[in-house]
Amino acid sequence: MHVVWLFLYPIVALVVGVLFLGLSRKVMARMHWRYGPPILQPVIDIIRLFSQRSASHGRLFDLGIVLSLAGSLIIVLFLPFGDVAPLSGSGGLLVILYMMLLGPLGIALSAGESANPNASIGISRKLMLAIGYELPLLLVLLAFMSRYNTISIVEVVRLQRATGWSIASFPLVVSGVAYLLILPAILAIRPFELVQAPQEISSGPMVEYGGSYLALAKVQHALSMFIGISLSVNLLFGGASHPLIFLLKMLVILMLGLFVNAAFPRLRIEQAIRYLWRWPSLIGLVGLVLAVVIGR
Amino acid sequence: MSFLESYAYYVGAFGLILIGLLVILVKRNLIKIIIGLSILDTGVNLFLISVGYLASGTAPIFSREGIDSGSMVDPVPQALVLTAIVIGVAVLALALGLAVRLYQNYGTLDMRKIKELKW
Amino acid sequence: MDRNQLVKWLKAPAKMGHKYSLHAVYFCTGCGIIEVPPSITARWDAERFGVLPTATPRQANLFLITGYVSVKTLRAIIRTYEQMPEPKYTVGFGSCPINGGMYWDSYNTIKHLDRYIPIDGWIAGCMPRPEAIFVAVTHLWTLIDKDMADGYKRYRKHYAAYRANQEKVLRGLDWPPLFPVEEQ
Amino acid sequence: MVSPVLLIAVPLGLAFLVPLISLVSRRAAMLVPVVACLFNLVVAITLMPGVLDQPVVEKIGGFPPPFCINLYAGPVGVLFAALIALAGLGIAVYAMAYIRTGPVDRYHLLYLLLLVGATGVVLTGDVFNLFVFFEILCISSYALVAYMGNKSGLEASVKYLIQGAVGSGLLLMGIGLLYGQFGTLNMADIANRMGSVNQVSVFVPLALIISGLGVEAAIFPLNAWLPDAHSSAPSSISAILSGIAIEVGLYAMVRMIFTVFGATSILMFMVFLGALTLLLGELCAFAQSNVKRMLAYSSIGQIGLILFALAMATSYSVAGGLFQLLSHTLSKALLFLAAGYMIYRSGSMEISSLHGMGKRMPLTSLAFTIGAFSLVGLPPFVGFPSKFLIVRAALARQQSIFTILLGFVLLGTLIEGAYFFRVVQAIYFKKGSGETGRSYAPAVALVSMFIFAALIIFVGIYPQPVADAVGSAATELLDRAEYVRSVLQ
Amino acid sequence: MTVELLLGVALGGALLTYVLGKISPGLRNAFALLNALALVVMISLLYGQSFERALPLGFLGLELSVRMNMLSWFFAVTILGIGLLSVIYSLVYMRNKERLDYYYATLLFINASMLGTVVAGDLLSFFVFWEMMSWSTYLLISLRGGSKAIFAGIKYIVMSLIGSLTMLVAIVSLYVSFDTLSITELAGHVQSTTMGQALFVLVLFSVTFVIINALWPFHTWLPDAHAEAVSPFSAILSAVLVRKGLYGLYLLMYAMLGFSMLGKLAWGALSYSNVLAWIGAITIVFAAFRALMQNDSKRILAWSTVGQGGYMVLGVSVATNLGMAGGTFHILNHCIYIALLFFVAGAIEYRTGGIRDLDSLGGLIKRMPVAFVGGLVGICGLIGVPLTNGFVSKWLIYKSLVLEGRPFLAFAAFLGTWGTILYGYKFIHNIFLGQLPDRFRDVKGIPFTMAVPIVILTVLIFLFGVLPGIPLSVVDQVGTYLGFESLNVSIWGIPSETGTLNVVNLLAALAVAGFIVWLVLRAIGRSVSVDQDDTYAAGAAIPSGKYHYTVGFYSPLYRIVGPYVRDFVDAFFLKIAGWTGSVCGVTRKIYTGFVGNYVMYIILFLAALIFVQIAWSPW
Repeated sequence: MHVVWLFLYPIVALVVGVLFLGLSRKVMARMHWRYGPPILQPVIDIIRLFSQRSASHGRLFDLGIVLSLAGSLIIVLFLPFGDVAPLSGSGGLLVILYMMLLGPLGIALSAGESANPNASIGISRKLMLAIGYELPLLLVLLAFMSRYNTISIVEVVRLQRATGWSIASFPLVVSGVAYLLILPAILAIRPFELVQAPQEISSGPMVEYGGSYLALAKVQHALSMFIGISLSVNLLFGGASHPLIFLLKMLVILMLGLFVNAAFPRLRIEQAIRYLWRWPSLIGLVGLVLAVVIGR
Repeated sequence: MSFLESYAYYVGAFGLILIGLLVILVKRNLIKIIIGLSILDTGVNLFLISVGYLASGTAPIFSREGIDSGSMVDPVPQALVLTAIVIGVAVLALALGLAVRLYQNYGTLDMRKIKELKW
Repeated sequence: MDRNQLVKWLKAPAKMGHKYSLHAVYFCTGCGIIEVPPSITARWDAERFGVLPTATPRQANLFLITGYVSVKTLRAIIRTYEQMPEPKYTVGFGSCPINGGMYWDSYNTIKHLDRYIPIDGWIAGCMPRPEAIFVAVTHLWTLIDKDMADGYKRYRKHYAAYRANQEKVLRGLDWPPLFPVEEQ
Repeated sequence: MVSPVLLIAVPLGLAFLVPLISLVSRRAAMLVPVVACLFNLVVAITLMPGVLDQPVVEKIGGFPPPFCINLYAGPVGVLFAALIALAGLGIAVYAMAYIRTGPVDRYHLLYLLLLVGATGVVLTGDVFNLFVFFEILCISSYALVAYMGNKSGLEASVKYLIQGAVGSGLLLMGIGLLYGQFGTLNMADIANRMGSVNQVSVFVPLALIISGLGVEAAIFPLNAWLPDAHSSAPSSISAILSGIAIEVGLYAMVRMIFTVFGATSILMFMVFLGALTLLLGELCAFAQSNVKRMLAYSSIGQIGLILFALAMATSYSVAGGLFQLLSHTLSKALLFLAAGYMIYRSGSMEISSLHGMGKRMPLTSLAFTIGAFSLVGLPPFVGFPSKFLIVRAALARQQSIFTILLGFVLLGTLIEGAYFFRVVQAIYFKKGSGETGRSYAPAVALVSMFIFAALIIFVGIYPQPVADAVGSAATELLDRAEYVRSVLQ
Repeated sequence: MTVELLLGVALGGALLTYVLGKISPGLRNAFALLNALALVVMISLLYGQSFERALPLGFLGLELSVRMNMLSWFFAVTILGIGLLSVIYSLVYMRNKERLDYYYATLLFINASMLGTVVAGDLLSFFVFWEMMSWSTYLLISLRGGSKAIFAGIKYIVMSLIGSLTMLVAIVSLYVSFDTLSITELAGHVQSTTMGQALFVLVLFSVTFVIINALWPFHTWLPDAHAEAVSPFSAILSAVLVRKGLYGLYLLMYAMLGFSMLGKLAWGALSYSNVLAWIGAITIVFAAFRALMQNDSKRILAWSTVGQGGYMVLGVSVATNLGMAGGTFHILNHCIYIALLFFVAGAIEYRTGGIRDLDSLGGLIKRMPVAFVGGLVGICGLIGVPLTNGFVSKWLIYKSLVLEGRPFLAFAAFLGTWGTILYGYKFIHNIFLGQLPDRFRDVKGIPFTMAVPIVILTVLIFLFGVLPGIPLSVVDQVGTYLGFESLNVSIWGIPSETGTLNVVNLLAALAVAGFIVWLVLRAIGRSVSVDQDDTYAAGAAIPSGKYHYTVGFYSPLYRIVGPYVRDFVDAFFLKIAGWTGSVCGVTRKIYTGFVGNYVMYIILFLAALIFVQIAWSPW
């Protein structure tokens, strides 16, 4: 069973991620008072993209996107999905935190080789945004790690079963709020959709991706969405004992994110960093202090 | 014995020394400064002599019976002074020689103007 | 709307993809572009046809030239067209790209766009309404089904002639030929 | 058994032979100082093992000590005599090539007289005799400073002379007062009777003598002549003045304080004075752009360091001070000699004119670097063991005031490091303007620099013999009773 | 095989290299290479040995000794290994430069003296070698010439001199108290000392080690020195010389004072190791942001050296076996990747004619693929991307910090890593990616002897990242030597209940996933290769090589953090230096040049002497 999940789980994540993409397009369209595309539209897009004849800028252009997608695929293995967590014995939260690097890094390297100015701008924004939300995120994660005194995410989930959801327990609720405040930035949706920003910098790092490259990038995007949501479910909402319940929880969070996405305009990068370093960080800091003080 | 009598030489000696120092301090002309040095030297020499001088003392030679060594003038300071005078003269000569060369080079003997070496 | 024809899909998934996922580059040269925003927003919602505006030709397979084409913009149009991955489809919007329209005697406007890049379909009118875009899209589906939307193949086949036309009007291009140009 | 008298008599005799020899051959006259120094060095080294056990007291004229002028060849005296001979030898070799213009024979005559004066000061056991030798030293150095006969040399010489003459006047007055109180001029005898008189009345001669000797020893406010004289003199003379003359002055002062007066109450003042001299010297040196003037100010700083160590008056500290004195002699002599030829080649004393010297004069630059590193106290050069000893002595006092003073002393070292390293960089890494051709100093000059450099490294790596010697010298300086006993026995 | 022989070969080799250089440059190069190689072979033969032996030569009545143990061996092997690679690298890099005899001799001499510091068995010889290391380093930093290099040299030597003076005081005070300087003997005596003295010594020593390790308030020499030195030497500086400070801390904190003493040195939260840890944390964050602001390839690396030192100190000051292993392992890792990065930066400099400004480089990936791979892997190691060596050591440090309940320190460490990601990517992007300027069209790849060290180090980064058990077993022995309990190490990582690390699994997963994705890309996608410059910019053809758009890569971030991350410590030190200069200028005015004043000084002194004597202690 373990081995089966090892191969099945990434595929599930992939399918779920792509479906989430489709769902989000549909939901957004309904919110815009439009009819919207079919839910399977991303699948059609991906099929179309794979069948196109794409332009490659060099070997790193290929390798980068492979690295990015592969990295995202294996992070999934470290995240508990209900009771399923095939590789969680090989590394905990710290590994996940670092592996989340591979996705953006791969894209950045790949896009960097294309020598497109918009790609450079997009990458620089991506990295700056990352340091923007990492600061509160780290505070939040550290609050969790010191509260539960472990760096294993499976442990965190297990302990929540005993003590209730983190978001409902006292010192961690503060950190939970901070986490929810930065979740749009982690998922790169509006108001933090400034990395791609198609209207402004021609979709940033993606500007030179066409055909199969874009298809893989889209899949990677779907996966990173899955990872971000799954991480929050595991940390804040107690994970789940069954994958289906887990999916349900993820759906709820996705919907929350989509409401924000639909309602807000995009921020400039400076505004985004200032926001992230101000309120979420402050709350995160308070949460960490509380976790340390009360946890003792 | 009055104060003046027993300390006259010392007063004179220190007077000369102070005059010498004053001259060195306030005069700008090199020749005058050298004169000041000379006065200082003289004062010191006078001081040395007066250390060993005994009023109405005899020469430090047992030339006849009954001369008490306590009434002799101490000969050592005199020897010292002789040496010191010689040294003083040497310094004086060197100083004057240098003064001549200095005048040739700078065209002045005013020490306030001879200040190339400073700081 | 023959979306549910599963059998057809399974036979030729790629063709299905090309039909129902038309990501478009709008080339906003003239007044025609004023009709595009209504078509992609809530009033007409092009996304339900799978038509989505994209920001870069690399991601697109539909090229919509909306309005007159001056000599200067022609350069950008050719460049953009060549950067689109194949298969790719071009649609001229309004009468200006077809025959110069009201700029028929302008010294600085391209009269016949299809002399410089291949055009798969035209939307006539000055100016056409947004619905016309959807008519064009459905027509394009038919053409794709019948393999008649073959502009990119023609471009490849007659590249030397196209390139010669382009160079003639633009007095030299500052990028190398897309396909090898053999001496004719 | 060789007699310490030879150390004074032979060079003195040879000194007056120089004009005669130069009538015959100018080259032979050049060799006279070398021969004299070599002789002195040999004599001092043969004396050394003996005096470490038992000091030699040479009674002139056969009278018993209080009545005669005696020479006292203890470890300190012989150590200094050897050091003077050694430095004198190296510098004399250098001067054979360096001194080419002017009245060469008189240069060598005066040079020998200077050495004689210095040797006399360190060996004599008589206060007035000390004064006389001191004057020989001073007068010959006044003349040597003005040797080049240029403007700055004359000016420096005159200023030096005026201050020196005032200083020797004060010294002579102090000696007169001492004689007036004790009726004797023998150091041991004075020391012996020191306890029998009122201490306040002894203090005035002490103050006069310290001020008088302090001028030559260049302690803080009395050292205004030093930067002028050292920077204006020919480099070989700067080397001997910096390496020998001021050290001898310092020796005389310390001998007076320790042995003759046994004045322990003033030591704390001298410690402060030493630290102050060090700091001021280094601060002034830091701001210099003239390399010889910088070296001169650095000498002031080093004197301060030595005084600091000596005035702490423990056996460690005095040993450290004497060791530092030795290392300063070697290093500073080397620095002046190296700087001398660099200045000769570049024609200017500005540090900026030394740029690129590392390529133009590699060996001389190397010598300069070794000297600078040693002076800063970096291992494996000779400056390190001496600094180690001084730091150890200061910490061994276990009083916070000494630790704080040590902090200031080390601050001085830091500043010294900063300016020396700046010059070393200028020599090696700055691009020089003008000629870039490679040239070497004359062979004899290089030989002399090599001697110093080799000594610096050798003693730096293997300091044990020197440490033993300075250790027993320190014992001698601190042990008054033993001094009195061995002279008056 | 003895340590004395090792030292002799090292020192003698340095001198002989100079002499041989006067005969023939080829002979010199061959000999330098051979010497470095011989040293590496000799040190590897010494693995696992442990002894202490007195040298025949004493110093001022003190016995000098050398010793060898796991700690020494660990540091010695990094020194000699990087030394060898650096010599290999120099062969071509330094060709056609001036003063090569001097360069090679000094380089080897620095290595020898560094070796001396780690094998010294007593504090005196430690100090002697330390000083030799300091001044010889100073002699090499300014080799390039030019005002910047000279300023860097003087800055370095002054700070290093401050350090060695404080260390001298500390050593001598130990000597005065215990009458011995042998490290093992002192370790026994120190336990009986008072807390005040222990703290005095500790603080004085720490100043030295913090300066040379370039931790926060005393980091200011490093960026200048590392950026201005020639690249092979920068590698040595950054990889091993700086870490002598850590060796000193190990020696002091664990080998000499020991845990019991360290534990006593605390007033509430203000304990010695806490202060040290916070210094490390500040260093990490500050250096990361400073590096972010830099635009010079070597200066970025220099600042990263500062920051990485903070990680090691964090690990060391936590003082658990996990943190210790992390800190020690990080020393090794840092030495590998920073040397690699300096070699890469040097190669770029070599081929582009001395260009280090990131704003004018770009697009070199096609021209210098080896350098690119080296640089990428090095940066990944620096960031700590999983499957590179830096990841494992950073993981250990983070884990120990989190589990020891130091979340704020851990936060600083994490934040520093994110800063590292930003500047690391900038380094890669601005040099290798993006547009290739016209003048670099004809740049050639790196020469063979320069590629060799780069390839070796690249392989090592991967090897240690995938099989961390190999180096960790050595690191563990170092920890055991220092008195920590042994770590449960397996070849693939660290098993434990509070979070396991298994790097091989990670590698396998990534490899399988990567292979599948690659297959998909190859099998389904059809692609044509286009020129790098064939990019979309609103339909315009970007004139190739005419302009560069990596300038101000992070300018929005600069606008936010710029005002706060100025190096005010450096400014403060420079101000002090300037102030000292003006004090000097004022002080020397007392020598007015008028002889009357001078005579007055004499008389005033006499008066003061009499006055002081009467006021001081009246008889």
